[in-house]
Amino acid sequence: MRKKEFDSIDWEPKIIGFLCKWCSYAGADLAGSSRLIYPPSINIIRVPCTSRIKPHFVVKAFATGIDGVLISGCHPGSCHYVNGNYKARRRFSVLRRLIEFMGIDPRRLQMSWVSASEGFKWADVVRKATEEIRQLGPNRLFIEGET
Amino acid sequence: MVTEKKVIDDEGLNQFVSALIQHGYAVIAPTIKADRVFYGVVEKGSEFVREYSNAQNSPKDFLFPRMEEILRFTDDETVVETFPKAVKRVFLGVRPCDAMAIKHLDKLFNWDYADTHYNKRRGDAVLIGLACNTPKSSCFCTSLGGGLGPHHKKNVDMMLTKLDRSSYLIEAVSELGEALISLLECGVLATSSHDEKALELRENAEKMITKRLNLDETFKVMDDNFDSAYWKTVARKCIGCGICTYLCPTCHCFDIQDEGLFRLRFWDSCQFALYSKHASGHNPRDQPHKRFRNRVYHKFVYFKKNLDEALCVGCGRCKTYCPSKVDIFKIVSEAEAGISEYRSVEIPK
Amino acid sequence: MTARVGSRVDGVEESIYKPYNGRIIWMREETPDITTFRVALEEHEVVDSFTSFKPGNFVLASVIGYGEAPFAISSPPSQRGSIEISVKRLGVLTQVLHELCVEDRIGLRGPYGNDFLRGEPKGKNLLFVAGGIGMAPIRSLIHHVLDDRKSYGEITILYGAKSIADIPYKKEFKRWDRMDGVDVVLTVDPGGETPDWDGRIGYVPNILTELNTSPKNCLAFVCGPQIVIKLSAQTLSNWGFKSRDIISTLENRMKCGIGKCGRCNVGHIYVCKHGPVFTYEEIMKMPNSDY
Amino acid sequence: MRASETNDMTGKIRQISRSLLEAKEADYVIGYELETDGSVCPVFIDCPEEVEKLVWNDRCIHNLASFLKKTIDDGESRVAIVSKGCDVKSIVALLQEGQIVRDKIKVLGVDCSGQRDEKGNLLLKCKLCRDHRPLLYDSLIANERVDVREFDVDSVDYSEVEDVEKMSVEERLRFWKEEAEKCIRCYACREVCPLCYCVECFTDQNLPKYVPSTPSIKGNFLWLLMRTFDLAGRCTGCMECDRVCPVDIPLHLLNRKAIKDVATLFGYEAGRNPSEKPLLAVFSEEDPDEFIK
Repeated sequence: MRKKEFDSIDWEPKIIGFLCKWCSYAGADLAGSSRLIYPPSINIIRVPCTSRIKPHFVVKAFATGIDGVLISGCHPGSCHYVNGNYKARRRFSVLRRLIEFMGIDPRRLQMSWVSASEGFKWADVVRKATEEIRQLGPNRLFIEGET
Repeated sequence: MVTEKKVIDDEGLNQFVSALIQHGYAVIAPTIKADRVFYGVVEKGSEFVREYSNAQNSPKDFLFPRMEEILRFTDDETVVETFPKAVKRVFLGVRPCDAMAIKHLDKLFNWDYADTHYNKRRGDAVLIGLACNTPKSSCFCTSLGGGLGPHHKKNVDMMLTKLDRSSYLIEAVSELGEALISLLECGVLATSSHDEKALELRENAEKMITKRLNLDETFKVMDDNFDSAYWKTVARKCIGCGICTYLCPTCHCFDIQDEGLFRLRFWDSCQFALYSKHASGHNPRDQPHKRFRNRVYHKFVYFKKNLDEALCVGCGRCKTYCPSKVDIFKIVSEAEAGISEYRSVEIPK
Repeated sequence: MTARVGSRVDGVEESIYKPYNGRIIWMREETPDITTFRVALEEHEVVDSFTSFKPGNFVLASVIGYGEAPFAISSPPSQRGSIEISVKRLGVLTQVLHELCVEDRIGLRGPYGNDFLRGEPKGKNLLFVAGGIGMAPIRSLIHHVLDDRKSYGEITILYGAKSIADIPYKKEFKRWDRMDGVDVVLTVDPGGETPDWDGRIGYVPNILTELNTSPKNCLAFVCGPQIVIKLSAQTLSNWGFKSRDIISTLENRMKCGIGKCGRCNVGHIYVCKHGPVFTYEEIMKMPNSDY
Repeated sequence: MRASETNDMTGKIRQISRSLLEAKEADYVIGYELETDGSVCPVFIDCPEEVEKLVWNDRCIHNLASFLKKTIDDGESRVAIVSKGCDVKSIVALLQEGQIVRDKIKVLGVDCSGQRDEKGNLLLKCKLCRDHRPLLYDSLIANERVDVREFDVDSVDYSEVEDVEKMSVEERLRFWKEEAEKCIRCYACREVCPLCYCVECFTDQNLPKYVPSTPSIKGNFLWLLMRTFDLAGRCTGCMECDRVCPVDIPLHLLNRKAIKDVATLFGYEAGRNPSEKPLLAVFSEEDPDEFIK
């Protein structure tokens, strides 16, 4: 994947969104059906629950050049599997500090609680995340072919 | 072949190194890195460490590197070979055991098929040996056959022997060495007294190596007792990492994988389970002791059967850097007693 | 340019790991997870030297970016100009191979290893026992034998698969069965049959015990999962087959195919260089806890 | 450690081991054996006669708990194991994760006043150690000269980790990419770790492939990152990975960073209490979530 030189205005970050299918995916669907405008930088992967997301997925995304990862699930207390989001919260708060320690800007990994009725909040979360990651610039962790 | 011999001092050696660099040679010699001795490229003679038993790595790191790109695929799917850049290199300060290890690698990488990547890196390399006057307690090179010993010169192009605090006997061994010795401006022609001193140093160096191993007898004992419980028992201490195989100067196993548009060859170790796992899931060496046994047998039985040389040079690196200090000499030399002791005992769990 | 084919020790500026550019000219989906590819070579000058293989040899097929793996050649040497490999979907590379289509490129390296003809099958009765994907090398040998049918005696083919859908080369089995002097026995593992299945039901080694082929002037070729080889070889030797006349292949993990990368060893034998075809006599001499 | 201390502790260990082996309460004893150059290495003692090999001095660095899970794959054999305070924390962590059966393991706890490397200076893990007396044992080899007072929790010194945290993000990335470049993927850090017992490590999987298995900078960087995450909330800081690394990558910085985070975020410490559930297997409503929008 060739990386062109960018200035931060017109460059569109590439963000992977892991959305839990019960709440956030439905919220994103609602945002779509109510014609809300938000940046097309997000590529959504539907998961049964945020606790299904293995931290290795997040790290693999960064390895393949993705600029940001957004994990979104049900609000604490309303998880379809009762405590999935609590476990994910604990898991990714540890991961976030670890990638920060090793030199990956923690703002590239974001997490949010969006319920099925919060279409507006979803659009807002994506807008804010895209803006923040755009400031960070493209993911230049590894130069291709650097052995 | 008249082998010209000279005696030079430390300064002469430094001058020799800078002369080599001026003539376009990259000089690789043992240097201090993070207070350990490693083979590395040196810019000037003083970086070449002369008081050490053996470096942690070996010339294998430069002839058969830990990872190299062997093929590159261009966008229109044509295959482009990536050969190492031809660079004139001198390996300075190669211990006789590492030199014998290079000879084993030459043999393996040209067994029927010529490994061009290895040959290109090996072809232009000049080996300047450094005799061992104070072998370590873990060395046992004298029992590995092929005349190998602390002052063995057969596998190098030139040989350095440290006679006393600051004078070295330097002699050309091969034609390549002959050509290079002319670069030595200073230094005095060696006399017979220097030769006697060198011979005396050689004798007591060989005496310092107390570990003895009868190679043929060990070969026979091991060849007949592959399934003995002895191997499971001695392997318990081994944690199954790859340090011994990666730091061993003769271990040559590798893996080839594609990453992006590159086909990469990199070190692999028979101590890892994936090394011999079939696509069907069956793994002939699924248990740690089978993998441990495979490394010991490859060095003392298999390589001997295929290329009639033992694949160990007795440098002691695998014991020195092993997390559990597994001593291959102890295991192999005590194999006969150990195996007979286990013939009666039921295999321990 | 003859040194190109797996260059021997002659220092030609040719990396032995460089694959030739093969192009898929024909594909057939044998079973849901086995597909046969016919690959032709683009470098015309090496075509005849490359395709002068013998049944039992293998090639290392590779797809750019996904790696390389060894596959037995399943087409007969008489099919000039191209080779066929049957690929079972198991890992990364085989998954990608199954997604290729005609005209796509496959890298080929080889042919490596020894062949079945070292057992001198000429003028003898032949018994083929195969299980699963082990049929691929055996198919090459059967076609080779049938190309010159009269110089061989009675032929018996016993093949077993997990289920009916998993039986590859169905048309060829039917064609072979109709030939005179050729007896084909197909079997599926218990539970893999359907009501209208007319073949046998049972594991290959068990069905083999019922065949009772006479060992006189007969060679047996056994190929398939390790358990099939072990049990069938025992049954055959009980019938009086000399262990020299039972020929099999060992399927170890291989990377270089030329005896350098060190992983396919059984004892001191490198399966890629000294094999993959071994007589049962040789296999018995190998350390049995190492394969 | 004075000679008198080593002799009587060695004597006690031998005496207890001999009684265990003779009474068939343990199939074998894992302990330390003297090497020619004064250092020690692990040894497996099968029969009472071999007990004389066992020794205790201030060079017993290895964490023998790493042999518990891997070489004993059948789970039936009863093992006696000589363990210092830090080793026992690994045993407790294995108990927390239900990997070993408590009554199959006979822990010979040893009071430890700190181990020394071949140059004679105290190991880093011993300077930071708060477990001079093992917190769990079947028989204790006591040593009055070792102060076994209980330390207070927040006096732990994370200064080394804080130095790296003070760097900027770019400096840290460059620092860890330089360290990653040295790695030769010998996996000694994985094989020596008592808590790395997965049947198939994530770096060996290829469907899907998370981390490149080639020793490239990218592959090694991700290997270091994910290895640390997989041990977060489980690593007890025995720093064996740091000791065995042939290219001296400061792995303890990574693991102790995880230990520090886990302590500040959740007030949890691995290997403290055998009945406590592992950190990432459970949750609490009051977990911090300031970074979640």
